Amino acid sequence: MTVKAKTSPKMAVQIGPLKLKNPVMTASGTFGYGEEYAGYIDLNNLGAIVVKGLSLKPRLGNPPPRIMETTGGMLNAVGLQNVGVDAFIDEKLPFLRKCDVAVIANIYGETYDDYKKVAQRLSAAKGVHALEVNISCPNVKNGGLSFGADPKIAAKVTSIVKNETSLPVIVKLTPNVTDITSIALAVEKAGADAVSLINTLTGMSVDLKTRRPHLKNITGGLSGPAIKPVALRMVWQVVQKVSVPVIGIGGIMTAEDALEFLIVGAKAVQIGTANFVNPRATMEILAGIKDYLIDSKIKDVNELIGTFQP
Amino acid sequence: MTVKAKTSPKMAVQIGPLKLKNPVMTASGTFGYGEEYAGYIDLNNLGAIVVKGLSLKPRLGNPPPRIMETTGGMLNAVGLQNVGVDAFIDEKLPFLRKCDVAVIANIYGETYDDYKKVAQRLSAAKGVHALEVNISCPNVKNGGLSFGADPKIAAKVTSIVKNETSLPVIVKLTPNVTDITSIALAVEKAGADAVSLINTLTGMSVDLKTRRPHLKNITGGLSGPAIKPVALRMVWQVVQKVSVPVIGIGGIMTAEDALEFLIVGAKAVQIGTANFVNPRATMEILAGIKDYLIDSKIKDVNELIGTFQP
Amino acid sequence: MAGNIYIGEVLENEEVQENCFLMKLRTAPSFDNPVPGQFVMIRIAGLNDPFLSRPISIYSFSRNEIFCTIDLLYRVVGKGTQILAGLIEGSQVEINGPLGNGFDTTSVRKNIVFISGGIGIAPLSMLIESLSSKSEISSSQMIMYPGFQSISAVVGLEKVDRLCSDMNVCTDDGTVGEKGFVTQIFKKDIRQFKPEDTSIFACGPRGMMKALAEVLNKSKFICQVSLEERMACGTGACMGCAVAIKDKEGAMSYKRVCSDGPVFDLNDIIWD
Amino acid sequence: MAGNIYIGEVLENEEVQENCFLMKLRTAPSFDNPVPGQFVMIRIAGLNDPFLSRPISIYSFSRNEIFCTIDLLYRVVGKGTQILAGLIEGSQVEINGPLGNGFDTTSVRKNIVFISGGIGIAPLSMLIESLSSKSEISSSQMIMYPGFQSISAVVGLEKVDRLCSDMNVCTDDGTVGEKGFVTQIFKKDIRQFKPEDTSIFACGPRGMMKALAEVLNKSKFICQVSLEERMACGTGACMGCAVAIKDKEGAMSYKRVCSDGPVFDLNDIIWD
Ligand SMILES: Cc1cc2nc3c(=O)[nH]c(=O)nc-3n(C[C@H](O)[C@H](O)[C@H](O)COP(=O)(O)OP(=O)(O)OC[C@H]3O[C@@H](n4cnc5c(N)ncnc54)[C@H](O)[C@@H]3O)c2cc1C
Ligand SMILES: Cc1cc2nc3c(=O)[nH]c(=O)nc-3n(C[C@H](O)[C@H](O)[C@H](O)COP(=O)(O)OP(=O)(O)OC[C@H]3O[C@@H](n4cnc5c(N)ncnc54)[C@H](O)[C@@H]3O)c2cc1C
Ligand SMILES: Cc1cc2nc3c(=O)[nH]c(=O)nc-3n(C[C@H](O)[C@H](O)[C@H](O)COP(=O)(O)O)c2cc1C
Ligand SMILES: Cc1cc2nc3c(=O)[nH]c(=O)nc-3n(C[C@H](O)[C@H](O)[C@H](O)COP(=O)(O)O)c2cc1C
Ligand code: FES
Ligand code: FES
Repeated sequence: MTVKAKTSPKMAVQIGPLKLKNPVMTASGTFGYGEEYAGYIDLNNLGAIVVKGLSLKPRLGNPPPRIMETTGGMLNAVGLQNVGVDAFIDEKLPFLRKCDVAVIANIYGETYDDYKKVAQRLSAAKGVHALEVNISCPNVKNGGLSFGADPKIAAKVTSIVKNETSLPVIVKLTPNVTDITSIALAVEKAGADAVSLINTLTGMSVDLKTRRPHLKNITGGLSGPAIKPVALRMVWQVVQKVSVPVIGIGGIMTAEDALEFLIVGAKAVQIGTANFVNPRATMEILAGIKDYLIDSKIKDVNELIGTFQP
Repeated sequence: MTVKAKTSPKMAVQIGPLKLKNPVMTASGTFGYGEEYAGYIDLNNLGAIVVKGLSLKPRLGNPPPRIMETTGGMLNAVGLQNVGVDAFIDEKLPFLRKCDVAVIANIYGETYDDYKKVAQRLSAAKGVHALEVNISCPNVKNGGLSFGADPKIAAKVTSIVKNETSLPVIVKLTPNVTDITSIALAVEKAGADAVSLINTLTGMSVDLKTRRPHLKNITGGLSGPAIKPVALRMVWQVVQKVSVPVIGIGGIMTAEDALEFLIVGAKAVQIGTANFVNPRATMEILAGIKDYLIDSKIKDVNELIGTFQP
Repeated sequence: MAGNIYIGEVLENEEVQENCFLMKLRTAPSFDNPVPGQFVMIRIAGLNDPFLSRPISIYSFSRNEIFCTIDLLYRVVGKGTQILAGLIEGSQVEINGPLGNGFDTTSVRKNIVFISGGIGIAPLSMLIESLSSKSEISSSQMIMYPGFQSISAVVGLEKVDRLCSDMNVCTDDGTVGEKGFVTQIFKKDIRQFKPEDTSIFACGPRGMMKALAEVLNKSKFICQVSLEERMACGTGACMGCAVAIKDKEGAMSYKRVCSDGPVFDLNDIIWD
Repeated sequence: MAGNIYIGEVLENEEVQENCFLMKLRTAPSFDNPVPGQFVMIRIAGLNDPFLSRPISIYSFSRNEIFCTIDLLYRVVGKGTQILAGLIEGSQVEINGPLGNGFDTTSVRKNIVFISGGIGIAPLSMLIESLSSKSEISSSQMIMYPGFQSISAVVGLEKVDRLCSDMNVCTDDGTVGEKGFVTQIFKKDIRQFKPEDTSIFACGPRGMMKALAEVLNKSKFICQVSLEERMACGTGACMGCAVAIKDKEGAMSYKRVCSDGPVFDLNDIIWD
């Protein structure tokens, strides 16, 4: 057996104008505002922290029950409970500013104007490195579907945010659509610096004792390893169509899962639900990616990205 | 404790013009032509048998590997390998005709004309009780999407089949769409006697050793309990919109799963992937539904259907 | 008192009562000393079915120089607890803990009343042990009302029995102790306790807590209750375990059972 | 010989070689007598992770009046086999079997050659036992070529050792027996065997089978091989375990390893 020289491979990746130490970031809504996991891992070792979705005003969120386990995943209908953009800047950002890690603010609005104002305020604050625009949330005005299900509306949100900020803008796509590539192309054209996908698949579950939904909100977002095959397929489809960087999200639990996304062409990955069951998941995934690169004699993670052989 | 009188509840359900002994049927492609499971269960106890998708000509199917396990599910890209409609009628139907069970032929075409001819031949054969029209298959002419992703095309396929047959026509919907209710409404308007949903979600998975897809076909259909929350949500959405019976499919492994579908309003359920891991799944589900009805003092399964309290 | 991830080795896992198990886990000495009312999230590493970790209160805790021992008392109610029950000696589990804010014992009053429903005895047992070890508290101050469905469900009284001066076991069906819901039995005795002089600690199913709130009816009793809610993360990140709470100004907001609780002031809880 | 669902109780589950386990299962007497080459689909009832059942060849089988005993010899290569390896005595598994079409032994020729790669020894061991019990077959006719990666992988020779007149163990690294791939070692000896007088039975990884096909090169040898393919149902329903096969007229079609096989005539297999 030859002893492998464990020279650490280069891990930095570039998401448009945003440079990340490594391709492993956290997914919005699954990592709080960072602090919650500071006791478990060294936040500075993350590629980036994407914080919980921020709205203009603080949001109470949906009444409980909000979560339910499913086979290989979970449903959530948290309803974007968050402190609001101003409290985030005042109370949460100072902690994150002290970390040496890229901070990405996930933003959410009920109207075009909401998106505009949230983007404005975050762009004025110090310590936010990029915006991730969540267009996957249900919008009552649009027939129960979401901003993200219509290419025109998705593009409009994108250009509104782009106009307000000089920060890199990542647009986060919903999987609950017939053709995710058409949405991806639309937001790319509207100026998105990158796209991230997927958000949760809409699902539901019923309590047999009461014949009521397990979630007070009736439906919720399905996340976790159950959705990984769908996420990977969509990422691969989008990678083939757009030229901006694609961030892969959905059911990533292990380094192997993350590697699949990188191989099909994602420049980075976000770890979501995995944090809940294993608060150290991001670090284990990062270590596993490095090991794979070393074993495969690849010196730079960028040389692995997109090497899929269909 | 009072002794429960185990008087068997009434289980018959009506799918439009088609009367079934009970609401538990098998899902196409997961139960062969029935024979494969005759040693495991008494086929006569099923609500119906839906046979493997039939095309006009025999189909070789896709090259292997065709399946891959995922968390809580599996991907398949069998590619509709089947004996063709004529061989089905000659070789497989005689066996099924001897059973006292409703036989539903799942049909598939690459062109409108294919659907027409397959429907014709099956309608002329004795022993087929209904047609289930699979419009969820990729159609190259339609930009890589499927017949089932476009309400107009879905409606056209439906009326073509309706014109050729006096058998009840069930249209099977794909979940890979933004708004499944619009497709359901379109096929209802075009004359469908019932709709069944969901078919598989499109997914993929990558072999890290070779950086090739696990499936030769690259993408495949995701089935199994992983998709159940999505299936249940879609069934509930469709039930609220259409007035024809809805058949629930997707990740049903247990009686509890089946009951969730019935409660949100499915008139019947199809059991798919569960047959693979437990060839007796249908019978266990049927027994479990009966037990639930007895425990809940419900004398007829139809009194349970649609009793969801959102 | 802050959570972290540990490997726990099963030392014992015994069915102490029908469907009720006592699991002794051995873990690293770096495990923080828990406060009564804190809990752990437990799972089998790598297993995706069940998918989420399960929250279980710490029933008892001890340490020596080389390891810590965590006792969990749990009832088998579904898949997750079923799998826990199947673990044999030597099996490994992953534990995240200690988590949450336990009971506040900084200023307990003269009378200390414990009210539990079913397996809700678990965190109270640790609390009673902990209070008993305080020199300023004597067993004569401590009165316990443990409620169970039936005699076959009585569990977790071993340690607390000799620590409380008064044990008022009750069962819904009267098969042992007084017959009736524990909140009703307590209500019969309530005149014995002067509200200003009494601290109440309670843990049990939601229905019991709500009944208790009605019994106390915003009197001057101080009542700390430990709540249960479905959890995903246990660390405050997912916002999944929300409970409606009134703040000082009376405004409603959703607090996290895992990290704002699980112990809350009964008066602050908004019932629906 | 037709499959059905049985509960199997683990009687023994021993690591007989690094990462290789021998599991003895006790099951109901109604389990059909298997033919060598048949297999079972095995899973833990109710567990969704891993999700699918795993196909494992029957290594040995016996019955008495009250129960049947099924032996499985398996290598731990992933999650499913890892979980099997963790089962202790008394655990229960669900088995679907016996499945597939085993080896055809109706007209074996004078020389009987067995070629195995790794754990592919499992079905051949049962085949050799079965042939040995036939009065018309003597051990002098039976020649075995078991190949392994290394000495630490040698497994499953206990029973066959004394049943074959000739044992040509080989390892890829030469740590025991001859050094080289088993197909190469067999090739060196091939002149000893007259094709018309020889029946070959083989089981091993795909690469080995393909190499064997090249060695035999459509000669008059009759070679039955047992193939492996990922399986979902094991019963012929899902069409998942396809292998490209030439029919009499030379046309290609996809056959199911589970129910058209797993044993095929090597000459009929189309390699890609
Ligand atoms: C802070 C906290 C401490 C707890 N301490 C203990 C303890 O010491 N001993 C003990 O036996 N149990 C305790 N529980 C409850 C325990 O977490 C649940 O019984 C367990 O998660 C059920 O898992 P399961 O897979 O067996 O059941 P499931 O199949 O998940 O559910 C079975 C039933 O239990 C209910 N349930 C599931 N999860 C919870 C939950 N988190 N809280 C309340 N009900 C739930 C479900 O609604 C369902 O009715 C505690 C819960 C919390 C939140
Ligand atoms: C008819 C038949 C008989 C078999 N008999 C035996 C036996 O007696 N002893 C034994 O140890 N193994 C046998 N196998 C192989 C065994 O089924 C696989 O090793 C097992 O399914 C792997 O499961 P896993 O979850 O541990 O690994 P996974 O995590 O599923 O996979 C690990 C690796 O094994 C490969 N693999 C997975 N499933 C199969 C499969 N069905 N066939 C071939 N490779 C596979 C994967 O591609 C991967 O490289 C047999 C297979 C078949 C089809
Ligand atoms: C509890 C929870 C809350 C979430 N909140 C947000 C959010 O605020 N904004 C957002 O864009 N995505 C949110 N998501 C979606 C995740 O960021 C991620 O896209 C999704 O969960 C799929 O990834 P996973 O399977 O790794 O969790 C949330 C997911 C969960 C489970
Ligand atoms: C191996 C396999 C083959 C299938 N073939 C067909 C088919 O021929 N026609 C069809 O309409 N659906 C087919 N399906 C889809 C199923 O009928 C069902 O809609 C889907 O698998 C979801 O249900 P399940 O999760 O219970 O399996 C197939 C599914 C699988 C897994
Ligand atoms: S369980 Fe996640 S916030 Fe409480
Ligand atoms: S495994 Fe299903 S047909 Fe062979």
